[in-house]
Amino acid sequence: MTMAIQSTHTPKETVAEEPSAIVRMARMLWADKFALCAAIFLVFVIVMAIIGPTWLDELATKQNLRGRNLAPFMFDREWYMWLGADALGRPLWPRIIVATQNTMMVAAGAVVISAIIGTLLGLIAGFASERVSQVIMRLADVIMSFPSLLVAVIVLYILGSSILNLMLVLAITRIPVYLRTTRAEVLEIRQRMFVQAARVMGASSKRILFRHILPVVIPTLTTLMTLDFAYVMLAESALSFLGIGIQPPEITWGLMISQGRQYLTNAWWLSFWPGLAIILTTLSLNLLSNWLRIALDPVQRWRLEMKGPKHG
Amino acid sequence: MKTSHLFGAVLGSVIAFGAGIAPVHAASTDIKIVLPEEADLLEPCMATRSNIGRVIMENVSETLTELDVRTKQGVMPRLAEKWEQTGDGAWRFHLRQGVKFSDGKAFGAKDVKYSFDRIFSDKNVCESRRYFGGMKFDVKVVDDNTIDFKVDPVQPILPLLLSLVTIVPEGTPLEFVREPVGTGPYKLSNWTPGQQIVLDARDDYWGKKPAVTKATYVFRADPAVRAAMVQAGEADLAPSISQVEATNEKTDFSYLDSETVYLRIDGNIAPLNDVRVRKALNLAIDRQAFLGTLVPQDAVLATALVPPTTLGWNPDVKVFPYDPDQAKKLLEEAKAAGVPVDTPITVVARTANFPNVTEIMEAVQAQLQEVGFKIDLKFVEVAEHEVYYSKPFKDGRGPIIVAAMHDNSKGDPSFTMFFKYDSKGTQSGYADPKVDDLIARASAATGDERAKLWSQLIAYVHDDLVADVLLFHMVGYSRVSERLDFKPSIATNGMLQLSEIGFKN
Amino acid sequence: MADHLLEVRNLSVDFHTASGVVHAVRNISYHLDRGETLAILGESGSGKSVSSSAIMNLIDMPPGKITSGEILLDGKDLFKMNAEQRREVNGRRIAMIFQDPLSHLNPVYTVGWQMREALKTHGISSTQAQNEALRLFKRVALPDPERALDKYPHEFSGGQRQRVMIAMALALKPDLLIADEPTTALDVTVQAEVLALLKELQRETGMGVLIITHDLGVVSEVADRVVVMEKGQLVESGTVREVYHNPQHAYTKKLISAAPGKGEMHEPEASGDAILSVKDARKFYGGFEALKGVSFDLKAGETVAVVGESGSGKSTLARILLRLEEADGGTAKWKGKDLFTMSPGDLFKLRRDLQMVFQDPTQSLNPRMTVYQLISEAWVIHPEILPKAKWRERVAELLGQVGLSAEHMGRYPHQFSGGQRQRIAIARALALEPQLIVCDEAVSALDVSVQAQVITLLDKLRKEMGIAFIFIAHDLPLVRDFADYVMVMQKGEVVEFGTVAQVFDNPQKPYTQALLAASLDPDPDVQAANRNARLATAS
Amino acid sequence: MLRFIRKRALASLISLIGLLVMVFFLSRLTGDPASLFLPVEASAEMKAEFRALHGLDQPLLVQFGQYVGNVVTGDLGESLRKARPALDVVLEAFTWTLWLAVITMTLVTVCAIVVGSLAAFRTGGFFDRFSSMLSLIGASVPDFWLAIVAIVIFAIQLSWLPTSGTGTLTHWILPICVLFVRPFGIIVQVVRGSMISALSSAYVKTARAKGVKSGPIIFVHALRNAMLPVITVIGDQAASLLNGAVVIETIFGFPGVGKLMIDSILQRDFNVVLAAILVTAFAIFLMNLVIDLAYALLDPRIRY
Repeated sequence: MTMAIQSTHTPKETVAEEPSAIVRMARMLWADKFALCAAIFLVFVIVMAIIGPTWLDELATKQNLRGRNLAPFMFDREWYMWLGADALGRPLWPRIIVATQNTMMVAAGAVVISAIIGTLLGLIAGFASERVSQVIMRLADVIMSFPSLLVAVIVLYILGSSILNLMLVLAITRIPVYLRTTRAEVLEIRQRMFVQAARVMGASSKRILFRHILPVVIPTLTTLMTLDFAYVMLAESALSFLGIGIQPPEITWGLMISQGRQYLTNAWWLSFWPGLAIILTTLSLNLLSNWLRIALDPVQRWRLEMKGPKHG
Repeated sequence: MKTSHLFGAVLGSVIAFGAGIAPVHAASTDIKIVLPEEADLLEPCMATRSNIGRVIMENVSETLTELDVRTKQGVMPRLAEKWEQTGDGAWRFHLRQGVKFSDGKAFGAKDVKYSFDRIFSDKNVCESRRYFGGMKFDVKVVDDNTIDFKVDPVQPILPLLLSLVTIVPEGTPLEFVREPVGTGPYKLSNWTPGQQIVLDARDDYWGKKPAVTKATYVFRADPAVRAAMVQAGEADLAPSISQVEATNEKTDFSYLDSETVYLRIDGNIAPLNDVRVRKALNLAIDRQAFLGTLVPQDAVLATALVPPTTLGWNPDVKVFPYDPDQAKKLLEEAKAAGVPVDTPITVVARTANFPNVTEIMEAVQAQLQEVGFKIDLKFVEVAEHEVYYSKPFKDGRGPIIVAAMHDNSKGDPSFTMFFKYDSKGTQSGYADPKVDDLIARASAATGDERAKLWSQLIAYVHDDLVADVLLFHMVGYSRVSERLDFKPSIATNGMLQLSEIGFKN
Repeated sequence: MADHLLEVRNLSVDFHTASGVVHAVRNISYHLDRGETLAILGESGSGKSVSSSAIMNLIDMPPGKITSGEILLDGKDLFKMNAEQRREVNGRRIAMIFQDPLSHLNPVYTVGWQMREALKTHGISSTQAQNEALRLFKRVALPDPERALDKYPHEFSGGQRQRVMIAMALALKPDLLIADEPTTALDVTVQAEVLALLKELQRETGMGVLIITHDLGVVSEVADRVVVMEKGQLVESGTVREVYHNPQHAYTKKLISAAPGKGEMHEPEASGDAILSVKDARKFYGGFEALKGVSFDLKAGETVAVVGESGSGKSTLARILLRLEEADGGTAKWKGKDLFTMSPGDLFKLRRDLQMVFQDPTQSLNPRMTVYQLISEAWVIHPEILPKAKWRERVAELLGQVGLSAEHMGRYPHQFSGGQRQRIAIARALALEPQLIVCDEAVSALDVSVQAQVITLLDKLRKEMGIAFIFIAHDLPLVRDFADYVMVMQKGEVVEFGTVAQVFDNPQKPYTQALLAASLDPDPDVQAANRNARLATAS
Repeated sequence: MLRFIRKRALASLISLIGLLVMVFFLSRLTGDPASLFLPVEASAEMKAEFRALHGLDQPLLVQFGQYVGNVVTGDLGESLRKARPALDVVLEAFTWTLWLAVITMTLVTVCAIVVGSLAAFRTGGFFDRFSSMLSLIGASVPDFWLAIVAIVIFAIQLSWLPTSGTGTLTHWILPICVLFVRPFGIIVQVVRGSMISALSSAYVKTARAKGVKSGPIIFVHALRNAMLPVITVIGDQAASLLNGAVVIETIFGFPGVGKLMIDSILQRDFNVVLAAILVTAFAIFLMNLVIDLAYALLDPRIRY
């Protein structure tokens, strides 16, 4: 930090030193303690999603009709019983961890698929002729006003219920979001001077789109994707809750809430814990997305960098 | 357009704010009933469907006969006073006199004939028509109060069948109606779709005046909510609540609800075409363990697809014991005989088909896997379930078991056996000549002979054919406000006679 | 010591930024009396606006922090007042006008509403406010003042908006008017009018005026005294004449010497055929004719300056020549081929010969590419120019040519200063070895001292490489030192075309004369003479 | 203006036609309404009769042609299950949803603007941090989870409010409160962000230089400028409410269009599904027009 201060006083013809991107991001993350906690929590969730099923699948599916709806906080029992057990006596803690994988996979898959397709279409719509652009935009309108439940029922009926198809359903409904954002950004960026400069050099449309415009759009899209991840997770749980999403014996957090619903009055923990898992994860994603919005914006970045090490 | 009414209704609710949620009818003879789902229609000829029947069957629309389930007296007179079988198998019904429809018209034989004609009209698809599949009716009005039914083939249980046919006045549109007119003790006075249905007692009813003067039906999908409403005094009667909620002895009553849960086996496909495999399926399931856990304690383990109150129910047929070792042995035997027992079997179940369906099916899956079956459990929504459940079955399908629930509260197995076991039955997974023969003979028989044949069939299907995995005769729970005098019965599932409800003190 | 109207004593303000604490101003002191005009002169980053923000209580704290000093208004320290008292001072005692009136006027309210608000905030009744607003609009000579009150800011021209700002500032007859770069974004003729209006109003009201500017010309036109700021410090102060004629500090000297328009004028030397021959170029935007038939020739190694005020069509000309937009008529023969109708293949080849340097290097350089990527992109697109193995070497060479060093290759544009960025942009244009470079206001956004450096660089390149330039500018003095020919444009038409000497020394058209007259000379004596001459012709 | 409306209407019409075509054909690929309407024991003949009665036995293209023909004359067909015009069924449900959406969005808008503006005024202050956390949590909670928790607490445990359904005003409280949470969380954040940039804008500086008080600076100068992005988000949120808060309506037994939609989809009541889509699409089109008008009203630079 001391160096940086000096740099403002260094002679004119030298250039400000800058730490590498990773170090910068790490510093900015450190500066925002909420985002830091969120990031740590999300890393934990991702690790659980990866190792959870292989590690705990057996525990999570072991039924015990005599220990059904076991209450939580019985700390004298095995650790996995601390959050209680479900209607088949399966311990909730391992079940939530095992469900992490499906929940995360569906959301991640849907976000990635919709982001890729939406961004590509958005780039085309922003750069192609008015007519092509109109066709794409009307298509986006159609998808936008297509009730997502109907999409779900149609896709799941025709293709069958599976994780992949559920991803597809959610991805379809989210494409317009990326499409519109990307198009709006492209329309703005293509007017910028550096794009014109590239055209003056003779750069092809493809080069301009992918080399000049896309990198500028990506921070916005990253932020959007983080936010959308949370949205898709909620949408997935809502679908599972309505019984047209993931079907047992597969599990997701949304499905767990749905299954616990009938025991609400006498075994609240069945729905409560998975609900809490959803809240914490979406909250973390929202926090991280807010942080990203600032961290990736050169104009606002100082807010975080300023808060960095206090004795700079 | 009705929109303006609705704005009015919403405004009305603003005014009703003052009323709050306090029970407004605490001491009156008006009651409120909370049902799980609203009827799409209130069409009399669809009254055999439970969500319609619970509102209008015998309340608004009456039938010629009525099956008594409380005192087990069999078929009782309602709009018909008496009936007899004439020589050639035809039936003559003598109708009650002085009966009036709620629109003021007098009831007579022509209305009965019209009701029958309407059911068979091609302007509608009345559900009750399904009970008369393959029959030729010749309905003749003898005089105002006498009517002859000549049916080909001869129907020994015609009086029972007529308990399913609601009578509408002559001139009722052939298309479905939404405002039924009937001879019952109540008339429909208000129906606000999505909100409530109101029945008011009629002054000019022919029979005994019921205690309940006005019944308001509201609809809540969530069983916990229904139970809570009665508890909070928001409603007086919730005919079905979940077992979990049924904790109060004073208000919560269980009843055998005529629904039978079973696993329908498609016996055409290997390895399910092998009887040892089917027996192993049966032996692998610990039915007893479900009772009091996922299935109500009072549920009855099933040995037939019809409940014990049904004609010809066979007490000698015993439930398969839980014997995983035997099941494993049978599977090994079958394997040794070249049966591909390792083929994964798909178990298809319907979401929200019956209470705890996911948990029950997951438990069943676990138990079957325990003895060595490879089970893919698949939950589908209602439309897809129907594709697996009913014929035509898909070509090239793998071994499929369908979890389903069957309802027969009519007292006679003929409403079940043909559909589920006959080679031409729409949900039948078998083509067994002996079964076909027994069904044909039993359907045509009367009296003890009929009961005996049904008993034989039930034993054969269960013990020899091992046609399916019969699980439970389910139990329903009703929550009844303490001010009401009402006990639910096996009929409560499909019919809720307001006249059976009284008030304490 | 007698009380000055305003006295700033030992003011220091810090800002907390990403790279640590920046001392925006350090220990500066100045004063201002009634009826007097003080100019604060400085380039970007000098901290010249900070003290005025401190006076108006406009510094956001944090990130700003006033670390020392006091500001006395009629002897009373503003910093000792509470927020409510400061608010009362603002508008009533001290008013302020800003550089960019479009963004400083609330876009969603009518200017009349904003005028009345200023009055009503300080306790003037609605009807009175309405009358007063009307009177002021008349006073600042806004056309059709009654209707102007009901218009929104975007419905005015730049000069009119500044008049609105002035009217609003003067609403409560303040004792002190702070004008922060009040004419920077305006055309020279409009600038002259606005400055004249300010002086006139000052004479009427006797207020003190604190004018903040980077332009020596503005200083010499309006100020009595000047303080010069550099990097947060006050380096020189005195009367305008003293400072101009006898600068003490090295920085002041540099500033004065960098002022354009005093060097040798070029005489065109190039001979031979024209490489570019534009005939009757036309461009329409809807029904609006932006270019009404422009023609000129350009020989190899020659420089044509295109000068005109906003809306003259000079940038449109650049854009159609580079095919960023399509011309609607005319021809432009580049070595015999019409580049308006060229096939895409030919156009692609042409891109090598014809390059452009844009106004704002911050925007014309992709922020997410390194200097190496920016420059070598030329060879990615036109691989035949240079084999990949030699790229690094050549980038280093080009950077050297524009006065940067090879080690800058891996950096990103935002790590450079404005002048350095424009050098990178020039290096990028050079990478294609062009024969003609179009500079669209290429130095307008730069500080005066940097402007001079960039112009020197361009001059060097022209001499060494024989590159021809089309140099677009709105400022006449700027092109005087650099161009061979000057083309003056107004409303899409060429008003006057001639060698530099012809146009500057002997302008033929009234518009050219007006432009020249409106240009402000940094020498206060020359400027005073000009002004008197202008007044003489006007009356 | 009229030209603008016409242009927008045309674009919407094109999308709507595309939507109808897709829904019409795709939904008919998802199974047979006859076997859903009739009991499983019903004979094949009965099912055939049901199909004939509703024209479902015709080739798809013929069905589509007839449907389009009817739609043009304003007839959206009969519900396959309810023996009444699909449009009546939908409008009835839509009225409920409309009320719910209007009340909720009004509350959300007012609360979010006040909270967001105050948070933006003192960025980093206690209120800002508190409301930011609150809004973030609000935007993160699954509404169905919140709904069932709210029912358990307020209706079942405390018995303060009715569990579900309609009838009195108290029935509206829980659904509105639950629906309030997520849009509120989202809009507060947008208001805050938008207000922060508006408050740091040049014209606010001018206002401060004029001596304008903080109140008018926030709510008169900055707010009106900050409203444009806010209105866009309000529109998005309102649109999703108008589409029917399916889960909430299901849980609270609220007879709105979302519940109707899911029921009709599951029962394959095609005509009702199509009518519901048409009605909501039209309502959303109108709402977008209103939003465009609001843009023009708020910002004089926008003219159509």
